[in-house]
Amino acid sequence: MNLYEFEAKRIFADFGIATPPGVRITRPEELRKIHFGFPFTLKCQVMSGGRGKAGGIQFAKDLNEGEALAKKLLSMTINGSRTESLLVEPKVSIARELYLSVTLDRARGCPIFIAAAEGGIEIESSNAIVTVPIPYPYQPYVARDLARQLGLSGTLFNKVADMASRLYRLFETLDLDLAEINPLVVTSGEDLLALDGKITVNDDAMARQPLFRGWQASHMVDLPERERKSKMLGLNLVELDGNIGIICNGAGLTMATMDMVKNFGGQPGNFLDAGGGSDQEKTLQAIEIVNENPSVKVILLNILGGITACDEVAGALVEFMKRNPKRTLVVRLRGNNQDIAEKMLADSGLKLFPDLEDAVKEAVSKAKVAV
Amino acid sequence: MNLYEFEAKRIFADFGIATPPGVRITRPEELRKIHFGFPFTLKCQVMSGGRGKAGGIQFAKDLNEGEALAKKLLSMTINGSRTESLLVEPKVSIARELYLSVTLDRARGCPIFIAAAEGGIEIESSNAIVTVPIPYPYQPYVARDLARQLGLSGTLFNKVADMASRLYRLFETLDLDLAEINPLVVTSGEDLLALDGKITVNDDAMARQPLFRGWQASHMVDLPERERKSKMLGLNLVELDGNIGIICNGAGLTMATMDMVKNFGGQPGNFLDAGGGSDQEKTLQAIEIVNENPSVKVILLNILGGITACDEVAGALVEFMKRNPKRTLVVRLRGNNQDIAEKMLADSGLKLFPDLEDAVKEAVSKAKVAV
Amino acid sequence: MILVNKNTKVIVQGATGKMGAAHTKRMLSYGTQVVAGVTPGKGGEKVPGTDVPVFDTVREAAEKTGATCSVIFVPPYLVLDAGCEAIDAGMSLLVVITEGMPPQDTAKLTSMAKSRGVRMIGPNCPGIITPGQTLLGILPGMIFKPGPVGMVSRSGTLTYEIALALSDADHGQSTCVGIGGDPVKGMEYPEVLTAFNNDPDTEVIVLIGEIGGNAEEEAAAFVKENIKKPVVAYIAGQTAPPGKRMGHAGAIISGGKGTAQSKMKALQEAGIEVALTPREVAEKVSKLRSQPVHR
Amino acid sequence: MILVNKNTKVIVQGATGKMGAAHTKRMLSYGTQVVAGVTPGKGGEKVPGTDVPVFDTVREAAEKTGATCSVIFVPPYLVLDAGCEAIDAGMSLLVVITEGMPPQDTAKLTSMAKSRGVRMIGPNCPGIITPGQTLLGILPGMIFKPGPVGMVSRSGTLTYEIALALSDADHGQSTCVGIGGDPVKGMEYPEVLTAFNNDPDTEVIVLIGEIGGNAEEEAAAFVKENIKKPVVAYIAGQTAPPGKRMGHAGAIISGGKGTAQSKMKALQEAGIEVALTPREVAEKVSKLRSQPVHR
Repeated sequence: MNLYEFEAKRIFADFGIATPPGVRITRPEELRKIHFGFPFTLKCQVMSGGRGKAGGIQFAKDLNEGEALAKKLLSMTINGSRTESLLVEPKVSIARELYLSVTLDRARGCPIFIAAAEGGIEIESSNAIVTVPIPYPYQPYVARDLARQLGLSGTLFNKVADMASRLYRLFETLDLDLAEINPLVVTSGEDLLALDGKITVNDDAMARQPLFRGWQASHMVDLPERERKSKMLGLNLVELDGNIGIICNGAGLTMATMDMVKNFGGQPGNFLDAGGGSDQEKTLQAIEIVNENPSVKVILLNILGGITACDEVAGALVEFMKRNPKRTLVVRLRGNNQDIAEKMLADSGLKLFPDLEDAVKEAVSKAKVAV
Repeated sequence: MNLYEFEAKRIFADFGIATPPGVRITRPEELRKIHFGFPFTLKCQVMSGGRGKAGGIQFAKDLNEGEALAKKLLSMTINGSRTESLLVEPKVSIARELYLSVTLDRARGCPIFIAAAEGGIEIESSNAIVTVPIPYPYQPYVARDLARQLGLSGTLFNKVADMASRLYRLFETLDLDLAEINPLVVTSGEDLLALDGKITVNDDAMARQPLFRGWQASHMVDLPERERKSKMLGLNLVELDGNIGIICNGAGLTMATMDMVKNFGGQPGNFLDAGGGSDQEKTLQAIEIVNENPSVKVILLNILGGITACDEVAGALVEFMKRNPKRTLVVRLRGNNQDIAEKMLADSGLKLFPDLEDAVKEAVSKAKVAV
Repeated sequence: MILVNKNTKVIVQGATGKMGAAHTKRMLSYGTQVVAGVTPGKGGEKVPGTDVPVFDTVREAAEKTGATCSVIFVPPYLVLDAGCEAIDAGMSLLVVITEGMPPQDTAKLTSMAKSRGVRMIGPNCPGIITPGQTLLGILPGMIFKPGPVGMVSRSGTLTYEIALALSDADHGQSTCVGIGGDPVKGMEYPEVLTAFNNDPDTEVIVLIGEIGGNAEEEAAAFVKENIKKPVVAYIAGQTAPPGKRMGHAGAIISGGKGTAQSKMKALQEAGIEVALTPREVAEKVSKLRSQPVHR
Repeated sequence: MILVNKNTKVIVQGATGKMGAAHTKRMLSYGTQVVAGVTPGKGGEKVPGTDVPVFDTVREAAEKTGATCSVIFVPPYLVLDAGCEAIDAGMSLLVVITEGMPPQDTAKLTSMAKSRGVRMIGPNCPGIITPGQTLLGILPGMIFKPGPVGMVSRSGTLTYEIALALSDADHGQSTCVGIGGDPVKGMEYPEVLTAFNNDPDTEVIVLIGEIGGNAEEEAAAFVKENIKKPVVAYIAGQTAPPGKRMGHAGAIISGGKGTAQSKMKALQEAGIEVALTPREVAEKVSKLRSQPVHR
């Protein structure tokens, strides 16, 4: 789960990471109650990246200009992401910018510091970055090794090391996937300020983080409706442009099925991994949610029953066909309790494919007819 | 620093360790506001051990008896320790008693669980104890290994393991030397209750534990006045029965000097380790505090200057002799800046002993004359 | 075969839960020597539907049975504790089936395992099977058969699909290791590939990957340098859109990195045969087995 | 000599503090190769009053100077961090002078050091000296002289007192190790005794103990089993009252345990000569050196 900038900054402040004084507003009139002096900064609170380039950050030199800008910004949608509110901050006097983040490094299998002696950058494409793997248990010297690699010295060395330690504590305490300060600003008074920040909470850990209880729904606003609904049901749905709805058990198999559909000339309408061990009810929910997509002409169900039992899937199919007798279904079922499933579906007229390629070819050809 | 039982129990409760409902009272009349029903337990809040044997725990069957007992208990002194208040608790129905503690194991160099399948025991002399060393970082399985060694099973296994984990978290979080539940009671309803508890906070860690800020003074009530004063000054004073006041730098040397005084027929009046690197002011404070002890006839100052400079000590001596011209001093000074010190003291008439044995013999013989 | 064989003695942590009990039964019926279950507070019971004794702690289970491997089915937030317990009790191999373990917990557990010289497979993995001998985890045993193909995969059901294709084409398997779909995990490709390279029973290696991260790119470089046996690879997610997590926590193309195309290119450049469908994996194995290649 | 010699390259953590700077100067004047100081934020400066360069991190100091030992003077609550830094930067010996380190921090640091094969002396110790060669810590160098007596002690100034008596009687020292007065610490008696036993320069060992704990009792048993060289012991606190902490955190008789009498008895029963005064230590060493004993 990604947090909005204003949320990330509140959390930074709780962990002793200084941020500019800021006020979140949802109506232009609220600007009248803010007394930062001028100019001030107005920033769209959106989930997507590229906000600056899209014009989502503006400076106002007086209240009139501020209200006009606020009105415009509050109605902006940036890279598909709706503006939730504005964060208003005084303009900061910047002596220098840095980049600082903590994330999990897949290759090393541990958290790492990523930092750069320049800020506001696209970290993926920067050459100036330094990385320091973070051993467990943590001690602050790791942050000092980072500060040294950044080429810092004196007071700034100590301040950046201290802030990096705080950022790691936050990352660990709140089970984050990413804690990023970009840019980390050195003010003309040699103080550090997190001018912009990004926090990504690990989805699997959210249930043990009381702070984020109930946040999930309000942070999926940019997701298409059916994807949001799936997430709440514990299903992994990704919608695509085609007309063949794909449902499998297991992420790799779902991707492989999707790839085969494309390879054999079809167009996948979605990726839906119903997960391992789904019972009749969950399987039915999965089929229904794909069925709700008006672009989908054919539903291709591919179940290789290991932990998922084929008879549970067959039960869901029987119920679905009762409700939607006209929907074109192509079903491949194999594995645990396959024999029971076959008996259950014997009277339905539904042909069961034991082989995946045969099923995919059938789905592709049926979809072409349907178009 | 040792805590009172009522303080320990509040901390237990904060860490999810169940304790009986309890009220602390300092006047017998306060009993009237408590509505536990009868009988209830009255327990002297004292620093010393052996409270039960000394009659410091009583049961009252009604309010009248309670008030009479409270009056008596509130004025009790147990093994030299004044009763600070009473803890009043309902009487608990006990199915079984256990012992559970976490402490630091010197030999293994790590924290350990100590537990026993019987409670209320003198753990130092019990044969039934089990111990489990606690690796760092902690994981709860260590507490389960303990529960297994105690021979527990079923629900009780899980409950005791959970409580042991909580006790360790408390021990680590608050920098304790000891966290003890004795007895740990299994009620007739199979619930666990910490019926009595002891917490010893590590003195060196107190400055980083905000919870205990300012507690020190109120927890040294049982110390003799000069020992308390020394502690606040950062001096290590232990008063003894004799008439030779001993001041040295370094704990081992102070003990060795004390032993030699005794070996050569003298009676040490105190142990005072002025610590390493003491300057003139601190050394003067040390001599003055020993001087305040009316039993002391001779002050033996033994300084082997490594980190402590002899000239600082000489400065303190000059000042002290100015204030207390009649006090008998025997001084052994050797080490860093010894030459400067000798010059500073050349006119004082004070003889400086380079050899420790000679100085000790002199002090012993002077003390005999003084008596 | 690698890592496990018919003599491997196995405990199951979380054996009395629904999934743990069901798979303990399935492992037993496959022939796995499941000698103990571990569930705190249930010591003295049996794993439901079996004669396998349950102990309160791994230490006790290990002392009483001589087990050296643990298959872990406990809930996600308890895996770190359970894994540390298994390591401290002397297990030499952990197989973590549990899905949804917070990755920072995984990082802590793998660091602990590495420092103690313990091997770990998973989390979020189907386990490991040496066909005809033993099965640790949730793989459907009936799909596999003994033979000379070593399999290593980040996926679960996709692995079964490809095993099915191999078995149908009469290419049995020496051992199949599902290393799991999480971004942070225990054994990675290189360690498993090395084991297959040193295993006299393995002739051909099948590597199954998917989008996200760069483990396959690193595996390609590793194969080029270190692996003498022929390798066939398959990468899932060739048509996956960027920025979307495709089921597995680790399966996401971010910042233009981790695409199937990048992986397939790296693998091909390392001299690895890349198949486009599960069936094609079996076809390429057939070709290799009839015309042995030596690098 | 053991552990350190004239070639030992030393860094000082906390070198720019009052104590760190003063003792860096004293170590240098003794001949110790202090090659770097470390104080975060003071990189580029010199240790006050010397030409020793200061670095921001131990890693940088080690890379630039090749140092292998660190003497630690940082404030008590920063020792754990500083010690872990030194271990991670590849130091093989830590000498922790700082007094007042919380013992749970010490336990964590020693466990880290042990798992990485790093030796640690202290905390709350005077350090180590190989007379005529090198001095790491705060011992007054002028008291010591080279010779065949190996010294190991839980005390500071008492060690100097006994070294003085030995030097006055012309019994120089091979190496003197002050292991420190805290209850939890790095090197304990057995490890130092073993090193002396294997050291060709050491003829006689002097062990200095004090009340509290049972390290001396364990050392006695260890000597009996493992040490071939003659040992003279001295225990401070023969007249200490029970239940009172005598200066050192570890020096307390509690529950009737840890008395000097118990220790002296154990040592004597292990065939160790026990002296009652510092001067007697020198006398017993004289006797042993004129009539070598072999166990």
